[in-house]
Amino acid sequence: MIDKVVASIEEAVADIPDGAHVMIGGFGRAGQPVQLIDALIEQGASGLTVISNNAGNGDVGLARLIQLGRVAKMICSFPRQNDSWHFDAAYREGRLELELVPQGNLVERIRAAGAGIPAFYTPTGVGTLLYEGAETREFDGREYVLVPALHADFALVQGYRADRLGNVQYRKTARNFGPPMATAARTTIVQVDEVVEVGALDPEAIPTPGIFVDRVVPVGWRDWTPGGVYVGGLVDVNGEALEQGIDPLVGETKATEGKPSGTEGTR
Amino acid sequence: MIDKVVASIEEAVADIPDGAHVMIGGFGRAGQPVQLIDALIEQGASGLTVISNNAGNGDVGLARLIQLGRVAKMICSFPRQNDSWHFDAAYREGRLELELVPQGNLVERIRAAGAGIPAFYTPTGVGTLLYEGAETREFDGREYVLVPALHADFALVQGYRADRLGNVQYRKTARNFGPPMATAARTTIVQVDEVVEVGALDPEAIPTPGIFVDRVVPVGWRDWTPGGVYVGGLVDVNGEALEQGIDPLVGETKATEGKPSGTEGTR
Amino acid sequence: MATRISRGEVAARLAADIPDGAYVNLGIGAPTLVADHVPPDREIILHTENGMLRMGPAPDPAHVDPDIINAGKQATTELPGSSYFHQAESFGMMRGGHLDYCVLGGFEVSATGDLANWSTGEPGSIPAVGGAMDLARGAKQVYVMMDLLTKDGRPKLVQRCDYPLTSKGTVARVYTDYGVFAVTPEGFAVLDTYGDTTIAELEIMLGIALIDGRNP
Amino acid sequence: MATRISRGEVAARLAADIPDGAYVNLGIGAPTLVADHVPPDREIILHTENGMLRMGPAPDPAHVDPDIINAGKQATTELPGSSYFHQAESFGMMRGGHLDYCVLGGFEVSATGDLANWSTGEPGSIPAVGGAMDLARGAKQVYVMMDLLTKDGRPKLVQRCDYPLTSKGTVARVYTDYGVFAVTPEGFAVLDTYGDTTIAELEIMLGIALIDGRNP
Repeated sequence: MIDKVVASIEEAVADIPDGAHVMIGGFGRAGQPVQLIDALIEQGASGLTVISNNAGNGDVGLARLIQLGRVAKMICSFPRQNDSWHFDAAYREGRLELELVPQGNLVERIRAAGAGIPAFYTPTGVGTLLYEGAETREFDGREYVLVPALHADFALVQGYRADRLGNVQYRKTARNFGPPMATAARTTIVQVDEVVEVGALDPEAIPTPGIFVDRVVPVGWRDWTPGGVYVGGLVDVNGEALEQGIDPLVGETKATEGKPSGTEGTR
Repeated sequence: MIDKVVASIEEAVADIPDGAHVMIGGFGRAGQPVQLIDALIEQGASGLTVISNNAGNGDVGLARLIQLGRVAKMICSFPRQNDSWHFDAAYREGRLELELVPQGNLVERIRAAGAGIPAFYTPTGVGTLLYEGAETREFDGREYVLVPALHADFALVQGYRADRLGNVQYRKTARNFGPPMATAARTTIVQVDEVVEVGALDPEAIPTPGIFVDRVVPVGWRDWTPGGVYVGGLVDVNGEALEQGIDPLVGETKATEGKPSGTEGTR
Repeated sequence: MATRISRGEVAARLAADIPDGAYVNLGIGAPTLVADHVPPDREIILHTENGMLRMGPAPDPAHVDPDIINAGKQATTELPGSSYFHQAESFGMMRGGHLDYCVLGGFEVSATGDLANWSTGEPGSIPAVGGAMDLARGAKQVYVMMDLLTKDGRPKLVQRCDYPLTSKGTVARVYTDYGVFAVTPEGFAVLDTYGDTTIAELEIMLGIALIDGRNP
Repeated sequence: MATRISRGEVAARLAADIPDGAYVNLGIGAPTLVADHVPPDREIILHTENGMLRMGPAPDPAHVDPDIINAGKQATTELPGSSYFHQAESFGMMRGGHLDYCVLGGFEVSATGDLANWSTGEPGSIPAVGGAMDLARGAKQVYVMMDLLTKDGRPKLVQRCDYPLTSKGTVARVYTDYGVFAVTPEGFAVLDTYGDTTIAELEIMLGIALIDGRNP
């Protein structure tokens, strides 16, 4: 019997070796596999090449992994954020290599890897310094640049629900990089809020069929969806608990005042 | 207010001109936009280039369009079927040009057109006579062939449910070519069993978001899903009414005995 | 003295030019203001490149859902008729030419429609591009919304961009606090001015020749 | 005289070599028989390239659903845990190397693993390829299930294919009515024979040298 559910998050990431290429899902906070990243921090692998849209926030998760000197190279589209000080420091001090890729080319290269396309032509970035010296070609009078597929050894993905066969559903815009990354890694590890019975997921609504998934690890409900039902007024946009709560009638809080918002300057 | 629902199937296809490139969805019978094809037959456009996985069955639909001499060229992966006599005759008599494309390359070329990729490398068909003289290239020691995107002027697609915004859901394996074709045509026309209220479709389960759809035309329920609920024992695999009905306890019928099955010899 | 309008007024001016039924991506920052100025009789579908169509307005703080964010990583909402999809599908929509309009901020726009908006090229700055290059190349109509001048008075409409390019020759129009400009084969054409501003005044501000493209 | 087994026995022999948990695409025709012979203690996930994973058995005639068909355009069924997806996703699964096994029919297989199974090259015949080239190039292990000889006695295991190729050098094994063969750098190795068939007998039938790859 197929059972991709692993007992613990430690076990899920145990075999990621030094020097591995690791895709990490998420766009900003949404879809970030927070528990898997924390487990990777504990696990100790270093010299990693990380493929992720952003380069971490604050002092946790991917930012912490960078702070600890475990990331040798970042392949991403938007490392600059208000609270990405650990990436900034490592980059400025030359402790970390950066490959900057426009977001659409990044995800299409990931999708190509998963779909067995070794390279494709794209219009994005033609004539910019990101593709200086790159191979270009005209089709129907427009210029395009040839870009290669982007593979990884491991993908760390945040799903919402999954079954033991590895069928995964996501929640809202947290879907973002999950489905393409799940196809592009040799080993795909998905954390989910809940593991459900086989047959409980609508077969018409499975963005990541089990064929792409190697391991599923349940991490419990998100703070804002206890028991699988969304509850407002509990967290801010970064998923952090509101300190003072909110009066739902007034709809105001001072909990996040003065904090770096993490919501600006991302492009 | 956006309202992509058109009143009649005649209106839906009225502006398809002679010489148009027309994608027609479906794999075998499943997902074939039967009513749209019939409307195109009535409408009269000729000199068409048709992009579709198969080349029609029996004396109806795409086969009828070919019989009437309205198709100048077929781009498809599998024109040969037990009951594809009109294609066979037109092809043998040189009345119709054929571009034979492996199924995966066909759909990936369609997907590329919809996604703004002008050309990509594929492993499929390398070293076969379908790609004799084609441009090839090695990546990591394996050989690949460069293939171009495949666009169309119109796409005719069979959906199951849609709303006035053009969000479309499909049913089971009838999904097949619908989503990629919907992205690859200048004008995408979708026939559906039912038009539903905006908000009635689960936003997590919309294979074709409205941005890809220009026209929606309701054609009523399929024979085997009256009122939107599947009922067994009414039709054969080609969707044709069983002549004698079935004893559900025995599960046998003689209705299709002696007919060409349409279910073999498709690869 | 040329007449200057507020950022909200620029947003309203731009929103007025977007037709009913259009699919639109609003870049982060000032362009998001356009959503607040869509005329009430028009239905505009907003695309956010992190994976959603028919994005709604910002939620009140009591209904923030961290799983529903926009490209600026701010909380947003879904509406009836919204749909979710993954990043490859979302950028396929852009690259494949399915978006009718995108509205981007800009550092510079050149007379040939080049856009610079992702890097000032300053040494030591952290490079970051996100989806800007995809949007600037992918949408059917690329509109830029920006101030006409920098804070220290330098023109942002230029003959040739000094900053690193985001895209080459793809900008159709520029909506600014001093006027609306179209990129034409002959250079910038003025589509609109405010108050009694003259084209001659704008030419002096910018130091380049302008075409009069206003309706007579 | 070499021992010949039935098509169902060949299917059972092949099914025994597919491990628990494998993702498998069965080509139309004889390969579909493999599904009926999966050992009961194994869970095998069947892929059908028209857009479904975890395909079930054929329905009884009273429960035919024309919207659930397999690649052979026959009625099939869904199971708990099935999923539906469109053609580009389905062929991405194949091309991207996610399928563990595919089992295809064949006209000829060469000693270098070339497969010919889509065209006899006869003049006047209607060419058709479907998904055969994608499967033959995409799956991790390409197994061919076919008779060893044509109806008129010609070998289908050959030094070099005469028919137009489906794929070059991708076949791993061939399961036939007279034995099981692996493609190796040195040519065909016999993995299994039936009854008291000798390798020498097979060499005479085929007219080519064979390697003994049987477990001692």
